[in-house]
Amino acid sequence: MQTEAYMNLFLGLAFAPLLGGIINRIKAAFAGRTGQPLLQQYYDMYKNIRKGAVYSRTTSWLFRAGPIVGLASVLIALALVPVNGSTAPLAFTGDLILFAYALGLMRFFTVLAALDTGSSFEGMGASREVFFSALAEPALLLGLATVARRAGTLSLSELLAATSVTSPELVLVLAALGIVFLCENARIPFDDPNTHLELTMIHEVMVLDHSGPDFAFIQYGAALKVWVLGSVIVGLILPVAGGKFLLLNSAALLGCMFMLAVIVGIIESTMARLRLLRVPQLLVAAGALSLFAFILSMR
Amino acid sequence: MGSVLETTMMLLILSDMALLGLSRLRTCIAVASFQGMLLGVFTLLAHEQALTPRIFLIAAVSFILKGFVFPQLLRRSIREASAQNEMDPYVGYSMSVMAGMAMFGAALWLGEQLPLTLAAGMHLVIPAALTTVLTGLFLIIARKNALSQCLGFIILENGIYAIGIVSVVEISVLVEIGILLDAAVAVVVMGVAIFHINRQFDHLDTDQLDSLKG
Amino acid sequence: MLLLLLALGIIVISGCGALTVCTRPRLSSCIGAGGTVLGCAVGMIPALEVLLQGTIQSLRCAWSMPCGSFFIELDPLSAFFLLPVFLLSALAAVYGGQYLMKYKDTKRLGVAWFFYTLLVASMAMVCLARNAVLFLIAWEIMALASFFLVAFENEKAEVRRASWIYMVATHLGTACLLPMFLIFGAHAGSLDFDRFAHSLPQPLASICFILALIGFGTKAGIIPFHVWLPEAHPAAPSHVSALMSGIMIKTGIYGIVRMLAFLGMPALWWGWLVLAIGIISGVLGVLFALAQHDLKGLLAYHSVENIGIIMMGLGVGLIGWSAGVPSVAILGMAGGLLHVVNHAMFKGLLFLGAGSVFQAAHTREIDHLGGLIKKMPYTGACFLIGAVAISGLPPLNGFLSEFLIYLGSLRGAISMGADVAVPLIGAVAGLALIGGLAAACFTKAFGIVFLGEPRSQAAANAHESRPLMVAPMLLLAAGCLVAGFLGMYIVPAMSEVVSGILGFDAGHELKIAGGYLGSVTIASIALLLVVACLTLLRRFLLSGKEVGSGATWDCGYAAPSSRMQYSASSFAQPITDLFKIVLRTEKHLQLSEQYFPAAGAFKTHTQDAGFEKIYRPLFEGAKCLFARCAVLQHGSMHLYVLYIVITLLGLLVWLVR
Amino acid sequence: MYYESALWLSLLIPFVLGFACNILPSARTALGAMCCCVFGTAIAGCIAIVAVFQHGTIFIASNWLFLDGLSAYHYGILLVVFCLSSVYAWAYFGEELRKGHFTRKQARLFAGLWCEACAAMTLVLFSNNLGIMWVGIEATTLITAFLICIHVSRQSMEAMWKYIVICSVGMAFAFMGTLLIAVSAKALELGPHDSLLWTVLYDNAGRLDPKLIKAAFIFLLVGYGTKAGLAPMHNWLPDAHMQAPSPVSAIFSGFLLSTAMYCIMRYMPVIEGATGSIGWCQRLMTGFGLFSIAVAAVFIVSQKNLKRFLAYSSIEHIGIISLGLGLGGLGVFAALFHTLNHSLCKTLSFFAAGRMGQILGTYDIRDMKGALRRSPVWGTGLFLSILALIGAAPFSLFMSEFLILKAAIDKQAFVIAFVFLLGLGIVFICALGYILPLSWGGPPLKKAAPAHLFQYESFLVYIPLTALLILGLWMPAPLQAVLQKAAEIIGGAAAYAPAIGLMP
Repeated sequence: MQTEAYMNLFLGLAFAPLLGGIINRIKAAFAGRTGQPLLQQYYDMYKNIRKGAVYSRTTSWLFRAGPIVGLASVLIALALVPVNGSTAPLAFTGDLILFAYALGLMRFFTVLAALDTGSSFEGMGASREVFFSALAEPALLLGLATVARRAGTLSLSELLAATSVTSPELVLVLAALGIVFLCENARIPFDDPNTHLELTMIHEVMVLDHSGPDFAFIQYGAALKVWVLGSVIVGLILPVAGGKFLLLNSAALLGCMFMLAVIVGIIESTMARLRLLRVPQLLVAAGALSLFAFILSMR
Repeated sequence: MGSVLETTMMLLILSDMALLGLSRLRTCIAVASFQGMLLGVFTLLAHEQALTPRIFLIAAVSFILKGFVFPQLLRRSIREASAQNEMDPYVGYSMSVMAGMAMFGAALWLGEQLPLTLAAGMHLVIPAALTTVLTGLFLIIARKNALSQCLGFIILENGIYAIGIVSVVEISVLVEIGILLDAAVAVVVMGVAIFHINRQFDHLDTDQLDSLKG
Repeated sequence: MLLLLLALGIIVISGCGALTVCTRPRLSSCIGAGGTVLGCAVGMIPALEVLLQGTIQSLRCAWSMPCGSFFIELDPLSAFFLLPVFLLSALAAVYGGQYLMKYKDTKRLGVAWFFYTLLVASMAMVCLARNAVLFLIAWEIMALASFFLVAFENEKAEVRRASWIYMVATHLGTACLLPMFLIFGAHAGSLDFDRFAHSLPQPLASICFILALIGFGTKAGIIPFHVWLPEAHPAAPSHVSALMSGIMIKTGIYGIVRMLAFLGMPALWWGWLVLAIGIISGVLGVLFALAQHDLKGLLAYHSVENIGIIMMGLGVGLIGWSAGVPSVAILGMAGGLLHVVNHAMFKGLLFLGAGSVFQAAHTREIDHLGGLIKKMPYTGACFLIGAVAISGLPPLNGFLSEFLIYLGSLRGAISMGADVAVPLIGAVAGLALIGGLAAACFTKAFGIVFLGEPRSQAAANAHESRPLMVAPMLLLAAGCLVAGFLGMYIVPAMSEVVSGILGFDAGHELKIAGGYLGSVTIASIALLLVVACLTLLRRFLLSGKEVGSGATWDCGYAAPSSRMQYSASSFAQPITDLFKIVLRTEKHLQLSEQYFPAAGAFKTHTQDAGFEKIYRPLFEGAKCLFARCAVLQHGSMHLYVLYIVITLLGLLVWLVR
Repeated sequence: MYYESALWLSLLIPFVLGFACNILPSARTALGAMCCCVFGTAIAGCIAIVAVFQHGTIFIASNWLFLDGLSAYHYGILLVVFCLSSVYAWAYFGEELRKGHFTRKQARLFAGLWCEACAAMTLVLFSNNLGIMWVGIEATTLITAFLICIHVSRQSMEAMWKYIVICSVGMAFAFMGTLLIAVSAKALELGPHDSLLWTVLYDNAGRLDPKLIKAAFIFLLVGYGTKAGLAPMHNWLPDAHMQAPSPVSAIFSGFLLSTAMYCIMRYMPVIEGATGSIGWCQRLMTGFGLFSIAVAAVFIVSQKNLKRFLAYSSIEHIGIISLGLGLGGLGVFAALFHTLNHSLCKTLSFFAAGRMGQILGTYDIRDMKGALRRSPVWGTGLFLSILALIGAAPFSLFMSEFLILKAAIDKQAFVIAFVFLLGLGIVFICALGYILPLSWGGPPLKKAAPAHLFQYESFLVYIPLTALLILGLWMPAPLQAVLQKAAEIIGGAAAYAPAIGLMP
């Protein structure tokens, strides 16, 4: 039972950085390049861990606290999401609220750490980050609520176990959550992770001044965030194979996560980054989608 | 006997019309004093069946006050103020007489409405008295000269007095005298006020007394 | 009960004492603050006792006043509101004792303390009174005392304006309460509350509900009756703003809840209405807060937002109640009420922090501050805790109440029919939006004020405030932190309170909710553990490596200056632009016309839409209209006499017609 | 009996000493004599009042004069107002004497008229004979007319002229009404002596001719209403209050208006009795009350002169009293209570307004700034008294207005309650807008010489304030009994039976 509960935790901790590698490979393939090795993110983090750190004279202890709190809260969020069909270690009724707010805590401290540097670029990034996430949050919660209405439960674990793609509103919810997923993880079309113009970046620009282990934590946290939100979406799609086929479920989850990464990669390589003015519209649209889904679910 | 009363009432109404129609203050005052004397006589006529010393007293007092004292006071004020004529009133003199007619009609109607039980032959009294009341009010409202307003007040008192005389017998003499004296004092006070106003403003045009507003 | 009266006595007497020695600032401060603290400590005892045991103490004695009787009662609901009253009053008094010292040469502090104690006592009395006359008198004294406190710096024109707006608003609110109580009284046959319960037939009940909503809502600061908050809170001394925003506006919530208990079974549309008001107040409140440049103004608008959240809780509760879903009703009510206490704690904390900042840097302009956390570390840390708490983030207490409201509305939303589920899902969406925006607003407030580089000389010369001002903040911060971990004990303890309102037992439901909060606590503890581990890990990783320090990465720009930092207004600009339809922010841009760049200026300014769009036109219009009527009294005496005659004749005609 | 002589004394002392004041050598002595006279009257009066509430109604002058619960209550208010105002007049004119704005002649005139006014109002309160009552009111008009223009100026003359003419017209109507009452009393076959005795009419109200009595009441209401300042007959009031010296304005608002209201109160039970108590005249009173409140609210918005503003507030409060009388039952009780509160409070506000005017050298609200700084004592008085006037708890006006509202709500008269609250709200908003800068505002524009305050002046401020505060928080049982008694005379024994008193 224990292993089952902690399975997703293990998978996430182990494979989260891999997703980034996969995405980059896909993009490279589309661009006709070889691309960086799949394990590139692991290498980067390892390198950063071994390095020392440089802190700006402007910063205070919050700058140091930012990455740690961020990583910790995304871990908590991860501990709320089970492998499909099992129960997460911290699962309880209403944990989807905690799930959303744990991500909120992560954001809060990342933003504060960015503001702590006093750099106008990082302030800009922080401003956009809070703006977009404020719009993304209702979409996320409404979507989860819709699913919850289908499943008749408020616990993520039971909720993921109970659902699979069976009804149109669930498709709408998936679309909405997909948008939220891209936005929260600062992917195209919301943000271009490997642009090199500070003015246009959102997430990357907030962490410009972090270095060494702090930066490693941030990278790891970002990768885990992808995994967490991803595994929720995947959990909604995946049919349940009952508690005892744990390995099967896990394998399925893993596979789907990789598929998700591939899809993200395809999106990133085929779409352009949206103008900042357009972003709110897309997010509001996501919210509208999930609200529509909820109304459908009241039939 | 009723015919005599009728004539007095006629005279009363006519004097009202005169007050409305005339422009020279002295003439108006003369008319007012005539009206006062008329009321004095009327007091006796109204109670000719039961002439008590009380009636005589009241009649005498009103005769003297209304007939001589008030007019005299007004004349003095005129002398001090050297204000002979009413300056152009809000309502022209001919129009005023028309209004007087209208007021008489209203008085007739109102007299019908008020259930005042009167002796025979007095049915004209109440309308006449009410006409006088309304005339007084009209003078106060429509004339600009402070003196004519004072005059209006006297006429008003006259009218009410007439009503009182015919309708109420049972008021004790003290009260009546007190009331008459009060009226007298009122006129005196107005006279003094007029004197002061004249000294302050060098005119008696109450139309220009409008600095206090809002 | 006698203990409670003793406490009030101590408080008031100390106030009078402070008044008598008002020529000696230090002494009067000591008397006033000391007396308040002592009285609050004494008063805390019976309140806790009642809250824990669920008993009801009441006292009814003769009071020679028409329709009045001195009837006070301490039931769990009252105790639940008394607790924060005494707690925050005491702490704010300690803080104020130090804070007011700045004015000791210019002001009569004794007077301020007199009104302060009066305010505290009257707030307690409002929670205790069980007779309409007593309640109203206490209510009015509360308004008057707070009015004088708001007008503390009355030589400033804007302060006078603020106090005027405040007094007018609260008085008009009272004007709605009078008929409400009297309608109750007319039907109950007495103005004692114990006769009120369920005494009204339906149409009247709805009328009374609306009247109560307006009357108490004005004090609570729900939109559109909120206009006085953003004026009064910045004007008042900080400890007073803390008290007013933390507790006094909650007396409005208390009134509404009390009336709901009397009105009994609500109609469904009541819940819709309250919920709608809550959502609107919450969203608009936080939006206007985002647009503020004045730190205390920002906090004031956040009071509107939090009142909105509380109202949402009550609305969810009402909907559940009228729809016959006990769990929703209980969770909603409990969440709303719990948020009352939580808000009292972190909003008090934040206002005290703002006060310290103001005294340290002599400005409340957010854009002139910065980098204060290095100058005033304790204040900064406390403010941060307050900021996290007010954003409703775990593991602090703000999350508990929002969690309950979420849980209640989700419960209803996933199980009930459309007429119930639609408003509830609206509540979920609203809470989510509010949460995100609040986080944005407080990252702005804290980040710009305390982080980065000082943006002005005053901010650069700031220094940590005196211990007596820091200590209350530390206590409140600790309170926010600890309460966040004790959800599973706090929530079940509220069962008596909630049952008292709803009339059916809430203990079981709340125990279950407490269980959920228990797992939240576990998660929070886990979070802290992980944080600790990671900190240790980083220390281990960094050990033996060189840890350098340099300038912030500025993209190679040669001469960075602190003025180049992102400012509060620029931080909030994307959001304020998105919602400009409601905010109507005015922008003033001055650019030099020459070819070569010269000094330019850009200013943004956000008026309160409610005030500008509703009340100002209303008042101006009435003024013009009435001014026209002055023509009726134009000084011409003839006209006046004419009026009299017309009146007379008119009446006569009316008589004989 | 000793208290009959007390009654005579309290009537004769001011009457006689009034003339005496005119022959005194100096201004100070005249004012001093005036004060002594008033206080002497007060002593005699208090004896009489106490006697009334111990032994019941007192009759003198073969029943033409009497003192019952209602008149005793009003007489008590009159004494309070006059005592306070006399002391204040001493201070006020003392200041003017110092500045040399006040001659001996004026002082004599003032003192004399002051005492006579007191005597006249006393006569009104004492008179059982309605004719005498009318005479008394007319006398007050004529006497106070000259008090308005103690300082002769164009404005004061104008105000006085308007006052005389308008009030005289009103009085004429009142006289007409009295006559009609007498006419309708014919049915009782009374002798000349007691034809107009209130007690007689009160006892035989049922046998009076209803139609006639209605007409009579209309005349009386318009007539005495003119004197009381009920809209739309109020127009003389702002001018007179604005131009009169503050002590005079104080007694005008403090009691003259209430005297006229008292006369109307006297007539109400008779009318009700004659018309079969269908609340006919109560409807009239309600209408006039509401209209007065509305008019006051409308005009108060655009006031520039402090005393004028106070005058309009007087109109408003007279309207409130009339409204209370119109509502009947509890309303009558509340109206009587409100009479006391208003007299105390308005007297104080006029005191403070006058002294602040002397100190700041202007009555223009826009120029009066920083009252609290220029004179803490009077500033406090002005600020708090106006707060009380506009109905801020815990002052007693809040309580009486609350009771009137209760009377309205208990009668299901929601519209009336709404208009009432609306008017009060408007007045509150404007008044608060006026007094905040007035009390706290910046440095005054016109520098007036700092007035030297006498020690006792602070008592003039704090005694009424304390009284208002105490009455707002606690109504002594004796006062309650007195009010009850007086209310029963007006509203019949049914006055406010329920819901009042110590404890159920």
